[in-house]
Amino acid sequence: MSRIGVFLCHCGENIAGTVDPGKVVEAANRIPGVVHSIDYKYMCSDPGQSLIREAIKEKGLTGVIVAACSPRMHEPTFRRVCAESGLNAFLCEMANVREHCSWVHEKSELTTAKAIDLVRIMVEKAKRNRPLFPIKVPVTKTALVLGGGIAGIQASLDIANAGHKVILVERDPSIGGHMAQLSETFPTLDCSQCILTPRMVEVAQHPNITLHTYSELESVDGFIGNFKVKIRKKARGIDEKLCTGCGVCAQKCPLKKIPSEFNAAMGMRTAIYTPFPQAVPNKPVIDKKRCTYYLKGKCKACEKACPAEAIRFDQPDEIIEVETGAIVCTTGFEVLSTEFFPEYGYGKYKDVINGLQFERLASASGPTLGAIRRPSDGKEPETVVFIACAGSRDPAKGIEYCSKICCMYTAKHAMLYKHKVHQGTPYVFYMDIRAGGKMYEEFVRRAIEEDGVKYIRGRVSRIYEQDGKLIVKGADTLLGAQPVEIEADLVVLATAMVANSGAEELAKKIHVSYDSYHFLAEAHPKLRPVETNTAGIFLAGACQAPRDIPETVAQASGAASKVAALFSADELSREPVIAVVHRTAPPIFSICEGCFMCEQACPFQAIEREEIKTRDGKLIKVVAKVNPGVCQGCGTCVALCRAKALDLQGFSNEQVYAEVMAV
Amino acid sequence: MAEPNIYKPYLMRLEKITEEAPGVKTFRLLFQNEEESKNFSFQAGQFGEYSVLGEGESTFCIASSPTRKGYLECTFRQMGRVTTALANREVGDTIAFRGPYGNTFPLEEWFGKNLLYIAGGIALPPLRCVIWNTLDLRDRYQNITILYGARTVADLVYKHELEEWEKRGDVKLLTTVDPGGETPEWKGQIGFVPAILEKEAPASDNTIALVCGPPIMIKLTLPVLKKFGFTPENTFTTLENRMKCGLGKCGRCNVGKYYVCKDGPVFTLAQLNELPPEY
Amino acid sequence: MAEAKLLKQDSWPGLFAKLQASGRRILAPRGKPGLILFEEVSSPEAMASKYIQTTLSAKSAVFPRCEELFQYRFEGKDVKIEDRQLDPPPTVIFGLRPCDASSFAVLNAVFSWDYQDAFFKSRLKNTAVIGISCRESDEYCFCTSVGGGPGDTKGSDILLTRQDSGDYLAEILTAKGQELVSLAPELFAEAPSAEKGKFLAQVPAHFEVKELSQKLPRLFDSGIWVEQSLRCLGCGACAFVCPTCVCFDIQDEADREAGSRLRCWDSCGFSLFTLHTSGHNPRSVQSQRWRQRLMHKFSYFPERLEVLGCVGCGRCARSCPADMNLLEHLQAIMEAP
Amino acid sequence: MDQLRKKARELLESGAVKTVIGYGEGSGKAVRAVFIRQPEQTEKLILDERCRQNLAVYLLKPEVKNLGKPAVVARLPVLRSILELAAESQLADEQMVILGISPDGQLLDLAGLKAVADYVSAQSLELPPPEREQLEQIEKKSPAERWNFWQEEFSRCVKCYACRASCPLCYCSRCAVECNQPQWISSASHARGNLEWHLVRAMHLAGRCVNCGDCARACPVGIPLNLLTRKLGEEVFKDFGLRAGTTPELKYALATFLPEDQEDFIR
Repeated sequence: MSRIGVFLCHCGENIAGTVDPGKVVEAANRIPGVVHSIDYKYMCSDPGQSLIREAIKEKGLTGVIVAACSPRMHEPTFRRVCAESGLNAFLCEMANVREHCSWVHEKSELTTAKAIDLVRIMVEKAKRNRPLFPIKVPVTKTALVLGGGIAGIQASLDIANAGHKVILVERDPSIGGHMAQLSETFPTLDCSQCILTPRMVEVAQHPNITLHTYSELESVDGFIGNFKVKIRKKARGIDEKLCTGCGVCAQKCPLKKIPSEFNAAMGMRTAIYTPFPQAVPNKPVIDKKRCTYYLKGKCKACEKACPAEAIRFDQPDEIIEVETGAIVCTTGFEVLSTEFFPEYGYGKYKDVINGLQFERLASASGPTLGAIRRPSDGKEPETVVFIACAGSRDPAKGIEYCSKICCMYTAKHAMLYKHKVHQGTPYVFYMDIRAGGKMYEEFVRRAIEEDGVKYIRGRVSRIYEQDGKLIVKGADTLLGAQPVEIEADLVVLATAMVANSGAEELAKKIHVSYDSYHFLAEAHPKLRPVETNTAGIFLAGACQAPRDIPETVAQASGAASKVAALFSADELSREPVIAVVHRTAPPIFSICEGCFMCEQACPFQAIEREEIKTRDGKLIKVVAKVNPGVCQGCGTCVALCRAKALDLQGFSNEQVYAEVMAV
Repeated sequence: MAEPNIYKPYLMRLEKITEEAPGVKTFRLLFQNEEESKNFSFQAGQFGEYSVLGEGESTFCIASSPTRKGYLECTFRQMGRVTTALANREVGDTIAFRGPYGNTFPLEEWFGKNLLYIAGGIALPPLRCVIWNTLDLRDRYQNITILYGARTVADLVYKHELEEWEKRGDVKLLTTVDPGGETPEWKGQIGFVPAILEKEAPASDNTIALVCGPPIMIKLTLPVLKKFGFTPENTFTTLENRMKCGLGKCGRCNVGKYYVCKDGPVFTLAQLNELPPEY
Repeated sequence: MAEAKLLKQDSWPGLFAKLQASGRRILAPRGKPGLILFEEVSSPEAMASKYIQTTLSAKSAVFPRCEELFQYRFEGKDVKIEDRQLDPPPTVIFGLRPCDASSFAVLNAVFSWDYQDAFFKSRLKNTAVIGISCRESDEYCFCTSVGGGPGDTKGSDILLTRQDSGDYLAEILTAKGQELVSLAPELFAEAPSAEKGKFLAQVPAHFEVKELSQKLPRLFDSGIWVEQSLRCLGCGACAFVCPTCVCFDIQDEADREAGSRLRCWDSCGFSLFTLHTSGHNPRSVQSQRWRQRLMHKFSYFPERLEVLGCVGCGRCARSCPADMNLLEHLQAIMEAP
Repeated sequence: MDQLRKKARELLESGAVKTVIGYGEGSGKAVRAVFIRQPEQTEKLILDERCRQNLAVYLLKPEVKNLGKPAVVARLPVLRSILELAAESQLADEQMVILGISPDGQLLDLAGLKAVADYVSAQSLELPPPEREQLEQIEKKSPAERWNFWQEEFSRCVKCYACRASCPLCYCSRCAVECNQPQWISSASHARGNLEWHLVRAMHLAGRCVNCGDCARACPVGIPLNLLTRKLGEEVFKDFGLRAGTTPELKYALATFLPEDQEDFIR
C-alpha cells in the first residue's frame, strides 16, 4: 500500500539540460505505487521544499523520492522536509539523476530512459522502506586522553574546561612530551618550556583531570559513549602520596651515568630520577632495568636517604579500570633513527647529532645550560652543518613523506647557533625549503638574510672525520652540482618524524586504522580530520602525521570540541542504518547459526553474542547480536552471512534485490 | 490439453482493504470476469489459494459467508513472502485466487441445534464465514454463542463485526483478552479462553462446538468442552497444514491417509482422534 | 489382448527409424555404467548396452522435474494469464524396466484420483512404453516383493524379453502397442511359443506386501523409525530417483514485466517441506519424515488410492549417500514386534 | 580395527560416551555409518578403505545428539571438519570424543581439539596428485569449454540437495536457497536455478571446505561438485595461506582483512 511521491529537480540546466523532465515525470506516474509526480527547477529551494511538504499532506504520501543530485549534500535537507511534514525521515530517498545520469551522458532519449530507470529503482526501494528511528546511546561524560604531550595537554584542558571529566594517560614519568625538550620555538623564538610548563601545572591541578603518568593503555572495549578502558599503572617504586619530590634520592643514587632520555642522551641521569626539573608530577621513578637493587638485590641507597620513607621496591603494577565516553589519541611521534645513513656517521662520530639533541644543547635547561658545545670535546663549534631532509622525502633509504617541520627547525637551529656563537658559520644543506605557515617564510628569510646562514641546495653524500674536523662532502645543485666540501665542527641531522614504534599495536587496541607509515588514520582527510572510523575515538597531533606545534594545538582543540559536542547531551543519537539479526518463529528463533564469522569480519567490533533460552532458562542456541551503539552500517556482516540472518536497516537485502530487479 | 488447467487461478480485483489488527488485513475480492463470478459458488469452511503473481500462493480460508454473494473475503497476517506481497497490494490491484477447495461445515445437519463458536486470535476468520452463514439463516438454529479471545485488545480482528454481534439480540458474544492485554476502555472479559469457557459453563445438550485457535488454546479448551459433556462428534475444528496445490497431489498436507486439502480442513474431534498427530 | 511376436535384435534400427518417421521421439537409456539416464536417442547404438537399472527413472517423461503451469504478464494493475497449451510430443520410452513401467500407474493414481492433472495426463496419453524384461538383477531389486516381477507386463505397451538366441520375444499388450507394431509390422515375426520365464532374472520375494501394509499403522509410534533413520541425511536423493515419488512444490518466477508459475519436484524428506510460517512443523525431525515416506508408499497409498507407492526398483537404496536400504528396512519392519 | 573396537568398548563401558559413530557393513559392498550404543555391539565397527563417509555430519544432527555424548571415528577429513565446525562455534571440546584414525588405520591418541589441530598441522594438506590432476584438467580448458563442461554437469542436477545434506559444513537450518525474501537463488532445477545453486554453494564453502569429497560421492547423478570447492580452497590457500579445518580458532580468510593480504585480484 505504497503512496510514493516523485519529485524531479531540474537543478537548473544541470539535469534538465540532458534529461527530459516531462517524460520522467510522466513515466514515474505510471510506476505502480507512485501517486504523485512533479518536477521543479530547484527542488532544494524553499518553494521546491514546499512542493514536497504539500504533497505529503495532501496526497498522504508514504514515501518520497527526490530525483536530483547526490544524497551527500541534500539528503539531510529532504529528510528534514519529510520529518517536518510528519513522514518518517527514512522514508525519503534520493535518486541521483545528476551525477549518475545527466552529468555523465549527452542529451538523448537514452539519458532520459536512464533517469526513469533510476527513479523506478528508488521507487522499488522506497516501497520496502520501514520507518526507522534514531538510536539513543547513553554517554559517559568522561574522556580518555592518551598521551601527555602538548596535544594531550591541550585537549585535556579544553575538555576539562568545558566541564567534563578527563583521564589523561602518559607513558613516561612526566607529561610534557617532545615540546618540553625543545629550546625555542619557531617562528617567534619564544621559550618552549616557558609556554608549556604553566599548562602542565594546570593539568596537574585541574579538578576535572585525573592524571596517570608512567601508565599505559592495556585494553579498550565498548563503543562510543560507553568505552571500558583498562590502564596499566606501572610501578614507580615510590609511594607517590608520601614523596615530596625533594630529589634527595636522586642525589644519593650511585648510578650517575645513565643517558637521559629527556636530554636525548646529551646528558646523564641516575637510576632513580625525575626526567627534568619541571616534571609534572614532580615525583621520581626507579628505572628497574638499571637500578642495582633490582639487578643485584642490594644498594637501597635511595631508600636510606629518603626523608619521607616513600621508596617501595616491591610495588606492583596496578590495573585501573575506567569507563569513558570518548577517547582522544594524542600519542605523538618519534624521531627517525639515523642508523640507516651510515655515510653520515651518526653514532660513529660523536659530533654528528640529530635535531632533538641540538634542541637540548640549545636549551637553557639542557646539559650545557644553553651553550652550544660539541659533544666530543665540549668546544664551541666554529662551523656547523645542518642537513635537512635527513631521511625524509627519500623513498630509497628513508621515508617517502615530508616531515614538515624540519625546514623550520633547521632554520631555527641555525639562527639559534648564530645568536649564541656570533663568529660561527652555519651551513644548511637542503632540497628545497617548505615554509608554509604564518610568519614561516619570513622566519627562514631572516635566518638567511639577517643571521647569514649559508643555505646550500644539495644533498650531502658523505661525512667523515679528519684531524678533529668533520668533512662534509656534498654538491651544490644551484651551481651545476659543483662538489662542495665543508670542514665542520658539528653536524646536525634534521631527522624525520615517524610514527611511534608501538603505533600499530595501539591502533589495534583502540580499533583505529592506520596508514602504511603506521600513522593513525583520520575518518576523512579534509572533512573529518580529527575523527576516526571508530565512532567516539578522536585524533590530534603527530600520531596522525607530522605536525608542528600550532597545528597540533589547533587539532587538539578541534578534537576536544568534538568530545565536548558528544558530551553535550546525555544520550547520543545515531543513524539507525545498522545491521540487525533476524529473528524467526520458534523453535528456530533465529536463522543465525552462530558461526560468528561476522564477529571476525566486523571492522567495528559491533557483533555480540546472545543466548536464546527457553522460558525455563534452557539454552537453545547462541546467536549473533548487533550492538546498535557500535554498528556503523557498513554491511560487511550482511554480505558475509551465508544464512542471510543479517540485514541492514534501510538497505535491506530485500530492498537491494528489488532495486536490482527494477533495472 | 484436453482438460482444464487446474492450477490456473481466477483473476480477482482487490475491492476493499480492512486493517483488522497489527499486521492483519482483510481483503474483499471481486471476480474480474463476469462469467466466472456467476458460476462460482462455495460453502462455509472451504479455503482457497491466494496469490500475488510473481510472488507465489498462500492458503487461507474464505472468510466471507456463502450467503453474501458477489465477492470473497480473506483475512491474513503478514508473515512470509506471499503475505507480505499481499499486504503491499492496494485497492484496484489484481489478486489471483484458486478454489474453493476442501470440505465444509455440515450446516444443514445442525439445523435446530445450539452453536457454540470458540476462537482465538487470528483463527476467527474460518469461523467468521460460518458465523455469518448461520446468522443469515438465524431461524434455523437455536442459541448461538460466540466466545472470542485475543492476546490484547489490539489483536482482536473484525472489531466492527464484534460490535455488530454484540448489538444483535440473537447472539451471545463473549470477548476476552489475555491478562495484561486490556486497555482502560476494555469492557469485555479478561482471561484466557479456556478459563472464560469454564466460567461460562456451556450446556452441551443439542449443541455443536466449533473451536479454532492456536494449538495451545485448542489443547486447553478441549478438556473443558469434554467436562461439560461435548462429545468428539459434536466438536469441530479446522486444520491448517501447509499446502501448495490444494488439489490432493503435492503431498504437503497429508495427515495419514487424509489430504487436509480434500478431506479437510473441517474435522470433528472424533476424526482427529483417529489421525496420526501430524498437524 | 496380449499377443506374442518375435523381434530380432537387428530389427531395432529399423524399428527406431519407423518410430521416428511417425513423429515420435524415443527416450532410451544412455550413458556409462553408474550414470545412465533416459535421453532422446536416434538409434539403438546410442543406447547403453548393459544396465540393471537407470540412475534416474523415466518419471520426468510424464512429470518433468520443472514444469511451467502458465505464464502471466503485468499490465499496470492488471495481469494477463496466458494459459499453457501443452501439446506433448508423441513419445516412446524404449528399454524401460518392468518395475518402472508399472510406476506410471502410481503417478496416475495421484494425478487423477480427484482433480485431473491435465499436464500429466496429456503426457501420459502421448507416451508409449516399450519395456525390456530383466535378465539380470542385483541385491537392491525387490520387484517381486511388491507385486511386480522381472517380466511383469503391467504398464508396458510392448514388453521385450531377450531370449538366449539374442532375439526378443515381444508381447504386444495394449492398443498403443498394436499401433506401434503397425508402424513396422514386417519387423515383428510370428513367435514360436517360448517359455518366457527361463529368460528372466531370479528376484526372490522377501515379504508379503499386504501383510506389510496392514502392519504399518500399528507401528506408527514404534522406535524403529528413529533407529532406521539415524544415518539418514535428509536429502532428497531417494525421492528424486524414485519412479513413484510425486511430491511437488509450486513456485513463481517473475521479473517486473512477466513471469511464470512452475511446478518442481520436491521431497517429503526435506525438513522445510511441511514447515508452517508460524514455525510449527508437523514433521519436524527426520525420523518422522522417514516414517511418512514409508507409510505413504506402503500404507496410505494402498489405503487411499489402492496402489502401492513402490515398484521395488531399488534406486533409492542405490543412490543413497548414507546407504539407507529400503528393502532391508522393510524386512526389519516385518520382523518388528 | 581391533584397537578401535577395544577403545570404543572401553568408552561405552565406562559411560564416557553414549554412542560411537563409526562405520559398519552396509548393503552389498557398501559400508554405512553405525551408531553403536552397546559395548557388545562394538564388534560391528569396521575400518577399511571403503570407510570414507564424513561422519562429522552426524555430530550436528538432532536425533544423533539425542543419543548422548558421541565418540566419532575420524580420519583426516573428519578431523578437519570437526576443527572447522569448532572454529565456527558449532562444536566444542567437551561435546565429543574423537577417535582419530591415521592413514594406515591406526588409532590416534587425540585428546581434545588442540591435539587434533596439532595432528592435522603435521599432516600434508596438499592435494594428492590425482586430485590435483583433476583440477588441472579443468583449468586447462578454455573459459568457454569450462563453462560448457559445468553447464553439462549441472544440467543433470535434480536439486535433491544430497550435496548439502552430506556436507558437515552445510549446517544452516535454513539454507540460502530456502530464503525467499528475497528469493536469492531459484529453487527450481532448471538451468539457471542449478547454476545459481551450485555457484552460491561453492562460494559459501570457499575456504571452509575440507575437501572430504562427500558432496560428489553423494550426488546421485555424479556431478563432481567437490572440484568447485576444492579449487576455491586452493585459491584461498594461495592468496591467504589458510586452509580450512586446521585450527579450532576461527581464522576465516574471507572474513578478515590484513594489510599483508595479496590483492592481485584488484588490478
